[in-house]
Amino acid sequence: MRGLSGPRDCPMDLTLDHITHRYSGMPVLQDIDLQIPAGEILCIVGPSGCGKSTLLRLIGGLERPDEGAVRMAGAAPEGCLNPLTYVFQDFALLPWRTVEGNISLVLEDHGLGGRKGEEIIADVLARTRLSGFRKALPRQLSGGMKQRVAIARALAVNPAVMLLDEPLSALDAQTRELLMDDLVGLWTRQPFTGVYVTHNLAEAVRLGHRIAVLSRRPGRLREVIEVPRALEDRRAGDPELEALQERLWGLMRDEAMAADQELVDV
Amino acid sequence: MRGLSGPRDCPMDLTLDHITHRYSGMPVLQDIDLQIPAGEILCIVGPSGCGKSTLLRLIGGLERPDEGAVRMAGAAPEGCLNPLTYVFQDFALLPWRTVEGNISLVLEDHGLGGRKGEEIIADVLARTRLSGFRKALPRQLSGGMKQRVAIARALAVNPAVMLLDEPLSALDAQTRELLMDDLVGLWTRQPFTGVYVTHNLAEAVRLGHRIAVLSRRPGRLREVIEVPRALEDRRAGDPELEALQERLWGLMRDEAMAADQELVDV
Amino acid sequence: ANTKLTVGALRFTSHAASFVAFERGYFADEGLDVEFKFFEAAQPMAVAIASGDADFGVTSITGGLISLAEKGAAKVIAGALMEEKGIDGQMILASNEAHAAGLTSPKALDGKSFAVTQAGSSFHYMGAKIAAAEGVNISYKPLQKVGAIIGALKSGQVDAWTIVPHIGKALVGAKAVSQIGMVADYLPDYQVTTVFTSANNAANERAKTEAFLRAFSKGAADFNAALVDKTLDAAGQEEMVKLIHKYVYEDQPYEKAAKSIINGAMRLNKDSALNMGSVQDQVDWFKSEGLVKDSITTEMLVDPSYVQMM
Amino acid sequence: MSEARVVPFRGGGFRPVAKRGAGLLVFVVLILLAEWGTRAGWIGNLTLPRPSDVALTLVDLWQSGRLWTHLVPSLTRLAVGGVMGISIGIAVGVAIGLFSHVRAGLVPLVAALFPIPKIALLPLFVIWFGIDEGSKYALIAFGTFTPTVVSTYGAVDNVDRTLIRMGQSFGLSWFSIVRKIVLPGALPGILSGLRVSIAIGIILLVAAEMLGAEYGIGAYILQAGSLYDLERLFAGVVILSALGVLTSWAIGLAEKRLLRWRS
Amino acid sequence: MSEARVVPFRGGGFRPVAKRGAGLLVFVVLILLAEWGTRAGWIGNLTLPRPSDVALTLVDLWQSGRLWTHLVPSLTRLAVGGVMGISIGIAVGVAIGLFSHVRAGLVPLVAALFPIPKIALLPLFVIWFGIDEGSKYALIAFGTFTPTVVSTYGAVDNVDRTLIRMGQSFGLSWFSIVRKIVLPGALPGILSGLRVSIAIGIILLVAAEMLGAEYGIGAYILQAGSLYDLERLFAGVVILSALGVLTSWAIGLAEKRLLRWRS
Ligand SMILES: Nc1ncnc2c1ncn2[C@@H]1O[C@H](COP(=O)(O)OP(=O)(O)OP(=O)(O)O)[C@@H](O)[C@H]1O
Ligand SMILES: Nc1ncnc2c1ncn2[C@@H]1O[C@H](COP(=O)(O)OP(=O)(O)OP(=O)(O)O)[C@@H](O)[C@H]1O
Ligand SMILES: [Mg+2]
Ligand SMILES: [Mg+2]
Repeated sequence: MRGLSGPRDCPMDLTLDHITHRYSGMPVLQDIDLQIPAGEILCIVGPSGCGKSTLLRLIGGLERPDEGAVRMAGAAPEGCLNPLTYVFQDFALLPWRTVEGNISLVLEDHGLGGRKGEEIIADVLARTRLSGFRKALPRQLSGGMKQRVAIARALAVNPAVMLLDEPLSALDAQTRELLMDDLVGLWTRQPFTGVYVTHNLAEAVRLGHRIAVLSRRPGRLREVIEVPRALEDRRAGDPELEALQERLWGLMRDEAMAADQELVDV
Repeated sequence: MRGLSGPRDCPMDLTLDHITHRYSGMPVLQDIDLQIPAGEILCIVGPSGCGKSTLLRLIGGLERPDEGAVRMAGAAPEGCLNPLTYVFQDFALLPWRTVEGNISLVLEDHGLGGRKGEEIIADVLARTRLSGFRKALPRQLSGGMKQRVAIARALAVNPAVMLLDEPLSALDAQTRELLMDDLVGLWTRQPFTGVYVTHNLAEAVRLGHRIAVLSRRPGRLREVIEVPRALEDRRAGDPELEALQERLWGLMRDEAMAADQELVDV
Repeated sequence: ANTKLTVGALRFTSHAASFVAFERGYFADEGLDVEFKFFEAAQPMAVAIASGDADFGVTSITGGLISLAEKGAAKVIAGALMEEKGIDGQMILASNEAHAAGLTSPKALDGKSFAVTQAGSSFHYMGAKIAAAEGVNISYKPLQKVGAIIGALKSGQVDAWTIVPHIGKALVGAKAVSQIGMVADYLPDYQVTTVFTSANNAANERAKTEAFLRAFSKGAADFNAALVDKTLDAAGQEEMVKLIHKYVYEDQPYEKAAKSIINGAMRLNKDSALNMGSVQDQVDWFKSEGLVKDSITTEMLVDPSYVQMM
Repeated sequence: MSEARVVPFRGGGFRPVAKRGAGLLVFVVLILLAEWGTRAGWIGNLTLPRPSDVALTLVDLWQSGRLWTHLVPSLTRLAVGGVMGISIGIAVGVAIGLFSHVRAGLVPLVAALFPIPKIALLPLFVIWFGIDEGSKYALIAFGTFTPTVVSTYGAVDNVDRTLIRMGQSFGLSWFSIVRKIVLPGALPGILSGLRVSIAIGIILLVAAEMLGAEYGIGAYILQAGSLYDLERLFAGVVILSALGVLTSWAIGLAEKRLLRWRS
Repeated sequence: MSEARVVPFRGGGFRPVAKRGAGLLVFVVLILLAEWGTRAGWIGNLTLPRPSDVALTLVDLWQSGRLWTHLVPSLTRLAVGGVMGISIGIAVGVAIGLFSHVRAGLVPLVAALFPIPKIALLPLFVIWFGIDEGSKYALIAFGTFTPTVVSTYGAVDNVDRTLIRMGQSFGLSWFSIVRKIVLPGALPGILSGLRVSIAIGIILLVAAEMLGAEYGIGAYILQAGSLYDLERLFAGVVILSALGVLTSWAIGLAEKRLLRWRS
């Protein structure tokens, strides 16, 4: 059977090697050095506009770094159609395709249109508890369901690394809570490698094995923090995690405030 | 000097009297009975689509209830231009007016265009720490700053009651944190009456004196919970508040999940 | 097999020669298989000859025709209709309003508006010639279509116009407009319409072109005999009118149409001879008005090898 | 505490809805007014034709079969010319939307072609395409081409770029992205542009039939106009207007079918 | 561990940008081609005029002062007719956007008027407004009216309703809401609609000058067409095209000034 990249069986690691990036001269990321080991979720937090999304785009090859390079080492898992796979903040579902059509979209180009594709679709829909919504159109779904479809689509290509750019920040607080549980459940049943960008420190301490803190623009790596406890054992109100979250907020508060007060001058 | 409605000096209370509302036959709110005493913030939480925004529109007179009535008793505070004043989720700033223009918009119709208006604008901008951004256009501001402008605008009419519909849910988590502090600060310096609709239980236990929990659509009042501790004494990680938040989530979790999985059928 | 030919025509009595030649089989006798293509104004016909959509056309000399001839696309090869003293020719008309206000003769045209279809049309030429002869200034109103001009003249939107008699007499008869003169008084022997074809036909299809002109001339002779010289008896006349009615005023009852057709008969050139003097005068006028290039000559316009030049 | 007042209502409004039938009423009233005026004489017979006479003319057109004599050639011209102009327009518009070089080269050209009056080019078209159907097709094709190009590349520009980035991030081929993301995403904009293009095509029928058309609604109108025959003129205009409303309705139907996925 | 590969780049593209100058290049190349063709003879002199001759004609028009003889009346007609049609169109469009009854009554009427070819109405306009300037103003006014109405009420419909609810929630008067929220909010849509309306106005110049105009760019073009004088025909078309590009540029300038608040 197809399996997601586990920490042992399929070690594909990513290395960010002195990444620096500029947009029309303005430095956005400066000298980022990071290691993303297989089977772990790395959260990236930082104030608005510090280059988190840019960093994720660089990792996935959607943007070319001005300096440095992103390297992948090791083999992609068996049956992997797309080693580096994104989940986007705004879901990025094709509104004219049904749930299953949105998933088959990423299989068709690999000649997986037929029964093989059917199997994969059924599998990922079951894992995201969407089996009853196969024929629904995106407009009929709530935000939480849409993001579940996007996650199912990402799972369908059996990625080596999942790149998640604030996947929950377009959802309301309650749905966010529900989806965090889902993500933890997915990882627990079948661990995957993930890079998870977020503004939300609660999410970071809940989902990250490690948390990378970026400074304000130009984003530099300020700190990488290990989160104690296994993912499945973390509970809301856990004093150790609360303390970690407080510590992170202490690290970032002033910069967040400064970033918020910045004028977008045009 | 103009003063916001405090609990003692300007007691204007709102009473919701058996409110029932339908949209083209579909019941949205059923038999809501609520009391909103002066000087307190009432939070309203409930699953998606349960009618929270509708309820707020009914309170503010933007919608007419099918049955029942919203009554106000007592006098509005001195210098009050608009007793029931909204703060919207998407800020609702006029993009073609500067920060001060957006505030003067709500004064002009009351003949406060001149020096008197200038004074009010300077006052509310100072209170929301926006004095340096008078001439900025909305497009130059971050989301958090925009919502601060909207709050300043609401303060400018010296309302008897502030009606806030998920004022922080369009903001990122860090900005949300900053603005919660701001709101607590504003209330502490000069207490106001507020109805605060949110999905976010952390916000509710942080900002509400009481929390009204609605059921799924058709929204009924399930419970009204008193929050212990004064607003200014609440801290993240406070075990009592954490417990309250857990209890609220326990009350709502199943309904939130059911609401999320609902198909919007067209 | 017969040679296929497309002949452009207006639904005017002045085009009768083609209709007669067709109906009486003169074209067929020459081995020509003719098909008519009808136009609403002279100028598009010239373009159609140039584009090869029509082989022969009969129409007045317009600025457009001269321009196309200059570009080597069209050639005048024969004459068709001509003003002749003693035969009712084109009339000068005024609107009833203008007439009531004193426009009773071409002398009073000064400052009046004069309808033309388009700049560089034969109406423009006639108007200019009349104005020059009377020493008056007139302004030209281009109205694109004969029908539009009639409407404008009836409702007094324009003051004056010239037109062939089969239309003019009907209008005057209905008291819709007033007649104030005759074109022939200003332009004696005016070569009103000519036969023209593409330069290619004129130069390289000699047999075909000559055959066409022979049949055409025969038709013209029949027409002249029946309706201009009236050498035929009443039955012969009626037969001719009936033939023409198939093409002209077809939407009107025969009695009404017959009157207009008989009234409007003007001399068609015998043997399709061409009045070079008149042609020269027209070309000169177009040049003097700046409507066509100065470099143009009558040699560019006319191929004199087919018919007799007057 | 003083007595309680009910919160006053201050919402509503600013959301006008088209009511079915009201439009019809306006038409009926206008027609009745014109009928009354022309009968009573306070509208002169040169100003407006009597609506009942226009109706009779239409009925007569229908019964005599001349309606089809005129309608069939016009519809053919509209269909052939429209299909040519619109399909080439969509192709060029998509190319402008996709390729920088095409955009750089063609956008200014299209902008310069847009304000050229098509009637002005009639004599030229006759030489280029012949006086028969060719020039008529070409005129309508040219007239529908420019607005289609503009609306199509606008529609391609408006396709959500995050969807395209998504396609790239899943390693879809360029061709797959165009076929499965760009084209369906541009469809709403293209369809709504079609409305305008077809309306322009109908308007151009008259211009197209100015040269050498004996039959056709445009020719019928032109002839009526030059004869100041107001009944026939209005009858022709009514037919074109009905044609326009009909095609717009058909596009609305196509939108409902093809764009069911829109909320 | 196996050797590390660099992540391949797979983004970019699908964001064509108009490069200045490239458009100019296309024009220059096309003109040079036409020049070469007409000189070498593989483009017949009936098919296209020589571009240099067109340029000479334009220079001559300018030097002889006849450019102004033709341009001034045309611009006057465009200005008077356009201002009438556009201002009434904006007023009607705003009314349709604000009032249910107006919308119900007028939208179908406007939809029916839209596909009516303006040339068809020319004879009627001559009767109604006289053969002089009146009918020309009316034709251009009528032609610019319908597209302006459609774009204006679309723009009013697109004004963010939450801004209007905000105005109501602060107790602003109806008139204040219209003046301070609805109209500024509709301005971008109205301005971009103006582009189309003015282009249509320019196109209609030729139709307007078909009846009874001695001077005017449209009359000049028509005359050139009837004389089959391709140099002058193209010179006239170039002038109209330049006029269109110029007004479009002016509106772009107005947008930059008035809509500075847009991102
Ligand atoms: N394509 C681009 N062209 C030019 N500048 C860009 C581009 N994308 C991002 N930027 C700029 O680069 C900076 C970093 O952007 P980025 O989106 O990576 O930040 P972020 O950390 O994801 O912000 P947020 O928290 O708001 O999502 C910002 O100042 C942004 O304006
Ligand atoms: N103007 C309207 N017309 C018809 N139905 C409406 C209207 N406004 C809201 N509804 C419906 O009424 C129900 C309640 O809507 P409301 O916006 O009050 O819910 P809510 O609790 O604010 O939801 P959310 O948490 O998503 O903000 C929903 O089912 C919604 O679809
Ligand atoms: Mg980002
Ligand atoms: Mg809501």
